[in-house]
Amino acid sequence: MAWDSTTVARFKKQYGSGLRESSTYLGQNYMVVDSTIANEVLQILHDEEAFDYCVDLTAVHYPQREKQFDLLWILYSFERNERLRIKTMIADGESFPSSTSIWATTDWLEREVFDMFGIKFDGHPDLKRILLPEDWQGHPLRKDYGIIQQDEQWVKINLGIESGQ
Amino acid sequence: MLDYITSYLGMNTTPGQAGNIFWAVVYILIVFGGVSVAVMAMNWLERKALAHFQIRLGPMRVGPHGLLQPIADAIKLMTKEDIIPEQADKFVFWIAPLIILCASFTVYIVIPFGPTHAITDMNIGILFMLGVSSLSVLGVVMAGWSSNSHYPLLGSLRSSAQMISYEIAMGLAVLSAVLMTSLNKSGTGTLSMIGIVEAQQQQHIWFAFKFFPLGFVALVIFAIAMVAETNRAPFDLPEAESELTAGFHTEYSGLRWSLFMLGEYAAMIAVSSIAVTLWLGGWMRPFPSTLTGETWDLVFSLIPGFLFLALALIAFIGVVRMPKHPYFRIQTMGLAGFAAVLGLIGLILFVPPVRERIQDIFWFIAKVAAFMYLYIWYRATFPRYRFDQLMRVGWKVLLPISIGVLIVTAILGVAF
Amino acid sequence: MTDPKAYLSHLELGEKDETFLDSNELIINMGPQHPATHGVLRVVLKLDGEKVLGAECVIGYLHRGVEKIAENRTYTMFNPYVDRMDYVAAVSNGLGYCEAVEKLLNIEAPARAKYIRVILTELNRLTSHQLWLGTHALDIGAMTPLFYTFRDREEILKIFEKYCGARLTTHAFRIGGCQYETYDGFERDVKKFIDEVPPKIDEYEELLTTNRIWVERTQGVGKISAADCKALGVTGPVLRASGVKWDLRKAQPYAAYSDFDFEIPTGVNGDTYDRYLVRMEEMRQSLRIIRQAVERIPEGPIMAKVPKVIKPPVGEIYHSIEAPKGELGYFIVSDGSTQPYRVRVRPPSFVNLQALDLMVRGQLVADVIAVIGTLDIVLGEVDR
Amino acid sequence: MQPVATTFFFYFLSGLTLISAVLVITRKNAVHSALALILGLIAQANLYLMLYAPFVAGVQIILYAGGIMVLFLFVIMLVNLERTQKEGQFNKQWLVGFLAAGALGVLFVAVYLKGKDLFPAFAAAPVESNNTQLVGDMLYGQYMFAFEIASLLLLVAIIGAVVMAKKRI
Repeated sequence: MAWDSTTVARFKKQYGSGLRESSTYLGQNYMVVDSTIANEVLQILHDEEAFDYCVDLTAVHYPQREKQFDLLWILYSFERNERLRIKTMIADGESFPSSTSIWATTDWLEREVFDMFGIKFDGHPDLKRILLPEDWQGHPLRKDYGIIQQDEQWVKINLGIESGQ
Repeated sequence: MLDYITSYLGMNTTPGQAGNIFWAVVYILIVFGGVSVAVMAMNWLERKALAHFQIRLGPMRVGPHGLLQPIADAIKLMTKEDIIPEQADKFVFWIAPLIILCASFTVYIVIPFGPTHAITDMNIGILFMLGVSSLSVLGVVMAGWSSNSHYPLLGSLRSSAQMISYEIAMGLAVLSAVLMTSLNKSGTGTLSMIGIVEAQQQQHIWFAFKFFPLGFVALVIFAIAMVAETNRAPFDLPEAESELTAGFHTEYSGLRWSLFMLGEYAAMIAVSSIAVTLWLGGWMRPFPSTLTGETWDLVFSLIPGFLFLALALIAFIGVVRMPKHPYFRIQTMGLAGFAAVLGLIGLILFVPPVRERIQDIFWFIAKVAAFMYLYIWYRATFPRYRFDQLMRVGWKVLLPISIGVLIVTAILGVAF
Repeated sequence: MTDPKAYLSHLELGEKDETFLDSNELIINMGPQHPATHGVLRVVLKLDGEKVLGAECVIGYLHRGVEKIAENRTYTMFNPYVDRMDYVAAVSNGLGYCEAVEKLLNIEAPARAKYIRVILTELNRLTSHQLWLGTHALDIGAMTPLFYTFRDREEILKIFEKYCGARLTTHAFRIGGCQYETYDGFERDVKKFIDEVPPKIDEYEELLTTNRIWVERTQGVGKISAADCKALGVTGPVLRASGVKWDLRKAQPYAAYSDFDFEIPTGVNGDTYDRYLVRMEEMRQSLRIIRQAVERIPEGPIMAKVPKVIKPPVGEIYHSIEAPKGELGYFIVSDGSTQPYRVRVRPPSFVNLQALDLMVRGQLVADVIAVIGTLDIVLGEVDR
Repeated sequence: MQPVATTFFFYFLSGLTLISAVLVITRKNAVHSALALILGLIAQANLYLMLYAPFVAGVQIILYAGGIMVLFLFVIMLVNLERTQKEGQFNKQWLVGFLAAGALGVLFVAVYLKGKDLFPAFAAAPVESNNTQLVGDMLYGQYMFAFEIASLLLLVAIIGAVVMAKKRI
């Protein structure tokens, strides 16, 4: 279902086709924007549209697509009591400008996305793995990473066992 | 030889002053053994009382109501592996608990349990006590440093700063009590522990109530400082469990660790004894000057016996209420035996010669026990101070007040 | 608002250990085995004496790959897994997940099920806060409240056990409603509990609220402003203690919360003491909600019509609830199959923990303990 | 108090003092040196006790062993010990030191020989029980001025230390 509001109109005017889609699904609004302008959109949403709370940042992996990753920001505005999802698509190996300077909370969230999907964020102050050990191989939430797959070598060296399974 | 052994008995002084080595050794053994037993009892009592504060039962398994728990703990600790960290300074690591133990036990040499019930009476008694107990800081510092680990080091830094700071307020509070001794018109003041109690006897007042509220304020300052001195809650920062795991004794285990505990509890009893001696009339019974006369003397001298009989009664009620199951037979018998022993002690305490000799010791111990109960009570009630707050209380609150108390006491002493 | 960059600390962990005695700065490793880190949290502290220059959390010791597991289980099979995240508030986790899937399926649980959910979730909020209070007080050195809170928490766990057979990881709700009807005497038990517990909460407060040491240890410690909270995404009681009157139960009501009358307690200073007061008041408000819910619980079915095989249409959903620790969100992507394509959990503890560094800067080591306690983190949820 | 085995204790304590004094300068580990110094100080305190000066003994223990040495240890613990362990223990001026020590020794012997008559062969032991009172009387009577000057000096030292330690007052 298409979604229209002053916010959407504003972006449409500013970026034209850069704003790919703006819809409502099950009562939740989201916008799909081009990866080139996504960071600017986020900045404007924070500075001018009062989306002062970044609830979550995450990614979804679609291995069949050319641009494999959906990057998603879930935003909330205390003032307007409104939620908004911003979605952008990036290809494997492509990096994305970090939004830590917009919402400090994305520091760890970006680290987690990097940890789980291997998406790099430019300008992140300290991009390293957060949940997995630092020298772990592979990014587990990618679809090509099997559920019982693990970094055999790491397990052998650090845990002294043949396999963690 | 026999003459030498018995020569002390007729004397009206302590074995140390009489120069009678035999009786001095006997007294030392009695006192040190007694303190060790008291530490074990305190251990049990603390766990039990704390448990009841916290709606738990506490130790219940080893012996009736966990009475044998301290013994089981002691055996466990003695048979445990004694670990010395590889990177530790072995010699210092080894000697640190001994220093703490020695410091806290040596203090007992001058504690007067009664007019003649002390190992010796020193002219500088109170000075000696403060001096020797201040040596235990060394043990703490050495333990923390020699462990070669971060948490113990931080713990020992904290505790040395803390103990030195509170020693000052403590010393000033003690001084004000010492000043009070010299205010009797009859003579000069004294530092001797027995002399201090005797001064209270002569002046017919416990120093806690002298120049009210001056003496009481000094007692409160001392009571706060002594908790800090012995590293107990709410001043237990050096061994703050949630911050420094166990502070300066983190790396210790087994027997060595138990020596720390022994030293700590012995020091608690020692400082409580100082407080009792200085402010609460030492071995004197309550109301020695208002409730006078032979009847009252008799009444108060019978209290120890009745107390033990009451304890025996409580233990006996416990026996009756024990579950009637074969599994509990040994426990029931043990508790009954305990009740019988308590009752027997109570009966012995009624015998006039024993009664006369023992009641000083009884009153002294009863007062010390009140302080020990306070220790447990604090631990159940208070959160822990933060280090800067602790220092602030020590330097900015206790120290000025104690200086003020000292000065006012001196002025009043000259005026009256 | 200050520059968000200022929050980001990155200590150089590679510094040589042998130099620490020489310099004033010393790096200390708190955890992962430490009595006050509430699990396996490792905090690397940079200290100047006892003053904290910075803190960095090293997490992941409890990482179990919950999100990966979700992609390989059906919607129903994944339901019990969420209980294992925030294991002290398992019911809330289950509520969030079930509601998210229901939303994705575009169905709604029946009214009675919603009321049961509210009662159990609020009881769960009480257990979570009680556990928090006990351990927090223990960290600060007060032993006794722990036992008092555990005594009363036990009563709630008994209700849980009677209701669904489990005490901690309850798996109380199913997609579409509840599996079990309330047991006989459920309402009586709950009523008895809510009648008995207010004096006990007073008892906790008696031990702490006016205790001078407690006040000194908590007032002005771990201060965080409302602006910083928003920038760092901190939610829950921590946000409310900073003066933001925001609670998802009011802001975007879910389950049956719009039916009940309750207040959102807020603090003023955003320090540890205010967070303590806010949580204490929240306990009372929870009791208020439970009382209303028990009195007004409607009759009727407890399960909506849910297909045997749950196959939500293609789409995405984000649903969040006010868990005891803050906003707990589930982002679920469905590809139309029986298994979710992606489940993302937005854990409140994880995001709140990020504020630790800001909150402990310039404070003392002892305050780090207090702040970790006041953030009320559960490592199972941080690491997932 | 009757003295017991006085001679034995005198030699024992003197020996202990000397040995610990030697240990203080020969130990490479500064903490061990400090501990040896504490031992020496305690032995000295006991020597004071044997001289019927219990007050001085008590003050020696409280101030030196319990107070000052703890602060010493405090500081030593915070410095890097590993470096000092690698450094040479004695510097090259041992000849000068030896000469100075010899000269001092000669001076002592000379004083002992020359001034033997100045000291009474046997001093009447002061009454032990009021030793402390006598010290107090003397400090606040005869030596009042010196005593107050000393305390003033210490006050100056404290203020100096505060000024030096605190960058901003």
